[in-house]
Amino acid sequence: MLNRNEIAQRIAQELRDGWYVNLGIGIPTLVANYIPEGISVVFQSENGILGMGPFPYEGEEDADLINAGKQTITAMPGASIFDSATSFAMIRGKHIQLTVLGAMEVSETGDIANWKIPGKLVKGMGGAMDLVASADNIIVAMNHTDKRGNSKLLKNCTLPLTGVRCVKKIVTNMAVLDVTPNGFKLLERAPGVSVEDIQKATAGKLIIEGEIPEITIN
Amino acid sequence: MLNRNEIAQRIAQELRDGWYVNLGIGIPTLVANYIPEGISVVFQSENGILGMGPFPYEGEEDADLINAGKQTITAMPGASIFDSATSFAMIRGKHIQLTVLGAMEVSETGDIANWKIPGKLVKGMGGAMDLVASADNIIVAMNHTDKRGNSKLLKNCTLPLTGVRCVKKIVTNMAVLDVTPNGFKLLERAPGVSVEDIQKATAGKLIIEGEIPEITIN
Amino acid sequence: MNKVVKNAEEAIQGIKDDMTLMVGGFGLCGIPENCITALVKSGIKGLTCISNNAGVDNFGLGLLLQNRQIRKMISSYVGENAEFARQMLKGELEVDLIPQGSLAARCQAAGMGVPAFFTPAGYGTEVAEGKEVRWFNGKPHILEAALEADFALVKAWKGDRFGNLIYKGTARNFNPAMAMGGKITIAEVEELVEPGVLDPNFIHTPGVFVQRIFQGEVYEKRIEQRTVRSKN
Amino acid sequence: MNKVVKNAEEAIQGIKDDMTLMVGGFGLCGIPENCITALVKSGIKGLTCISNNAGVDNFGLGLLLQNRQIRKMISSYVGENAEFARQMLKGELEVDLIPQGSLAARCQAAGMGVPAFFTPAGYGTEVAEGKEVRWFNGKPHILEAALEADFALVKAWKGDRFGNLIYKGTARNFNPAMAMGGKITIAEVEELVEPGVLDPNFIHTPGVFVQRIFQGEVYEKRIEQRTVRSKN
Repeated sequence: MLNRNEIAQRIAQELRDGWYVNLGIGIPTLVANYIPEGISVVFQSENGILGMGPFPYEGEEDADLINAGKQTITAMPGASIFDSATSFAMIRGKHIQLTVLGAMEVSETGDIANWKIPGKLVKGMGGAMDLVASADNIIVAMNHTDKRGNSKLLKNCTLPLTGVRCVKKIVTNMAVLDVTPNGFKLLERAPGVSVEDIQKATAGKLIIEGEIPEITIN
Repeated sequence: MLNRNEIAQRIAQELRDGWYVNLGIGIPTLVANYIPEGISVVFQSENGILGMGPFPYEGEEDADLINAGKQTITAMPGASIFDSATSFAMIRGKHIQLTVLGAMEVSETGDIANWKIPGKLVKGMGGAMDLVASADNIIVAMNHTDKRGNSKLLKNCTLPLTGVRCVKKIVTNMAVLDVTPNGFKLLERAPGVSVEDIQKATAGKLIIEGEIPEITIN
Repeated sequence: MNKVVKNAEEAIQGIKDDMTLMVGGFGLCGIPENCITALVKSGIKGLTCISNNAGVDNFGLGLLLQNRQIRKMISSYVGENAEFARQMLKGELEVDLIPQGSLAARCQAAGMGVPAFFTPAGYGTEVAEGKEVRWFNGKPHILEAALEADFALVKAWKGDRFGNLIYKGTARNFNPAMAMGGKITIAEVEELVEPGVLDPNFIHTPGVFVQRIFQGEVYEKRIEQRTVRSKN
Repeated sequence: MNKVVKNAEEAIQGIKDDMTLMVGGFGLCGIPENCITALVKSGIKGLTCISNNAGVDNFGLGLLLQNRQIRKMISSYVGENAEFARQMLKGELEVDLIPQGSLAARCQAAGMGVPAFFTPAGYGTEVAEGKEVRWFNGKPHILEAALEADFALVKAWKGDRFGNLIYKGTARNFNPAMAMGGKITIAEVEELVEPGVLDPNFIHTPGVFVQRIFQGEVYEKRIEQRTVRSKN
C-alpha cells in the first residue's frame, strides 16, 4: 500500500516539462515535493497566482501572498499575479495542463463527487466544479476505500456530483487506474497489493488486461 | 446657425463635474475644447485609455499612445490604460456617463444610423454600436440637414441602423432637441433661426411647446 | 472630481437594511476591514453578502454574522466559521453556494454589461438545477446570470483621488471583479495618493469603476494559515 | 520551460494556408510587425484574419492584403486602405464587420472558456441578423459566440522566457484579449528579459496564455495620425 507521500510521488511521475499545474488541498499539495529532475512546471493557485513557490522562511510570511488553501506562500521568479476572474478564465479556457484533486467517490464513467455529504455540514465547492468541468487532464488522488472499507471507485456516484465524465486517471493507495469508456482500467498495483485485492476494493467495473506491473517509486 | 465649434460649445454645457465622457470623431472631438470652468471630466478613448489629454507637443508624440481616431495624444495625471475588452466592459456596463457622436440620421424614436450607406464603401462600425447600445446618455452632434437640404431628423431612419431607441438629445446647427416618447421636442433654436425654419428642416415629429429660447453660448 | 470620503463611516452612507453587497477578499486576504467594522457599528441588518468566504468567527464577515446582520451569503466556500455553521443549521442564515470561477465571472459580468453567459462549470450537478443547458463544441454548458449588488466593498493597496487602484499580491483576488460589478463601489486603501503618482500603465482597477475611496485607519491583515519553513 | 524562439520565421512555424489568425493592434499601434513580415515572406495564403483594422496600404496587415494572402477579414473598421477597398468591391475579399467591443469580448471569451454570451451591442441592426435575441432587465440583447483562431499574433513591450508580457500605453489594445483567445499564441516583444525581471504584480498577460515568444528585430512603429500642438 502507498502512503500519502507515495501517492503524491507516483502522481509526480505524470508531470511533463512546461506544464501548468493546479494542485488541490491534501495529498495533491504534496505532489509539489516530488517534481522529477530536469522538469520545470508552474503551479497555479486558483485565487490568483502562477508560479507559486514553497512556504516562506519564518518571519518572511506575507498576509498578502497566500494560496487557495489560505496558506502563506512565496512567488517564484517568473511568477504572475492576477485576479480570480482571470484565474478561472485560465482554468475554464483549458490553459492549465493538469489538475490533481482529491475525491470522495469516482464513477467508472469519470464522474466525481468531492464536495458535499447530505446530512453533513456543507462547506462549499470552492473552485472544484470549475476545475473539473474544464480541465482536459484530471488526476484524482485518494484512498481506494473509505474508513469503513467501502470502495470509492463505483459504478455510479452516490454523493452529489462535482462534475461529470471528467476524471482521466486515479492514483490510490492501492493502484493506478485510467478511466476509459469501458470502465476503470488497472495500470499498476501498489507494492504488496494483489490484483485480487484491488478487484475486491473496486465496486465499479475494473478492466484487467495482461500482467499488471508494480508501481515503482524512486 | 451654429458652426461646428459652436455646436461643440453648446454640447459642452451638458457636461457635469466628475463625468466620464466618450467623444466620437468629428464635431464631438471639439467638445473637449469647451469644458466649462470649475468642472472636471475624464475623457475615455475606447481603444483603451481614461484620462486622455491634449495632443502632445511637437517632438513628444509617442506611437504607443493614440486615441480611437488614431491620433497621437497625451495622458493626464490620474489616467489609466487598459485593454480594449476592459474598455468596452466600461462602455457596455454603463460606467461612462456621456457619449457624444455624429450621425447621418436620427429617428423620432431615437434610432440612429451613422455607419453605412448602401452602395457606398463601408468602413465599419468601429465602436459605435457598442457605445449606442449601452450608454444611458447619448447626444448626437450633427447638421440638421444633409448637403442636399434633406432633413436628418426623420420619422424612421432609411439607412442601416447603428442602434435603436438610444439617442437622448440632438444638437444641430439649427437647434437643440430632446428625443421623447412623443417625438423630437424642440428646446432651443440657433441665433437667427426661427421655429418655422426648424419645422421645415425636421421630417420627423417635432414638438413645440411655449416660447423656444435662443441658444446661448458665452 | 474628488471621490475621497473621510472614513469608513462616511463611505458606507446609503447602505441600508436588506441590501445586497459584494465584499472583496479571499479568506481573510484582501478584505475591506474598515468597511466591515463600520457596518458592524452601523447595525444595518438583513444583508445579502456576495463574498467568496464568510470570514472566521471573530474577523472579516464573521463579525457581521456574529452580530446577525447577514440574512444570506452567496459564496463558494464557507468552511472556517463555527457561528456560520450554527446559523445555517438552525435555518437562520440562507446560503447560496456557487462555483468559485462562476462567482468571479458573474460579479465581473455585471460590471461588463453582460447579463448572462454560458460556462461548463457545474453542469450535471445541483448547481445546474433550473438553469438552461446548451451544447457548444460537443460539450454541455449552463447559462449563468450576472450577479447584481447595490454596493461593492473592495480593498486595495494604493489608490488615488480618481479611484484608480492597485492591489498587492494575492490580496487582489475578487476585488477587481467586484469593483466592476457593484452599482456603487467603495474602495478602501492602505495608502491614498495624488493622481499622477500611480503609473497609468499599471493600474489594476481604473477609477471609472470606483465611486468612493478612503484610506483605512487600521489594517490588521490577519493570516489564516501561517505556513513557513525554517531557515536551517 | 522555455518558450523562446529565435525569430519571427521560427515563431510562425505551423501556420498554414486557410488558417484563422487573431492579429493584435489598433490601427498601426501595437501590431506584430515582425510576424507580419515573416508571413509576407512565407507566402501562406487563404488566411482569415481577426483584427480590429486591416492596416494601411503599405504597412501592417495591408502588406498581406497587397500580397493577396488574406481571404477574409473579421474587423470593426477597415477604413484606411485603398487596396482593401479594391479587393472588397471586386469580391476578392470577404469581410465580416462586427462591433469593436463585441470583437474584443469574443476573442477574450474564447480564451476564457465561455462559448457564448449576451450583449446589447448590435441589437436591431444587421449585426443581429440570425442571432438569438433575449431580453434581460427590460432590454434586448443578442447572443454572441466566442471567436476561435488557430494562432494569435500579439505584440508586447517586454516579455520573459515564461511568456509573461507587459504592454506600453495604448499599444495594449486588442493584444491581451487575443493572447488569451489564440489556440497557439505567438508574442513578439521589443525587449526579452529573464524571468524575475518583470514584477509579478504588474504582468498584463500571464505567461500561461503564450506558447512562443521572441524579441522582434525591428520596430518601425509607424504613426497613422501625427497630431501635435506647438510649444508656443
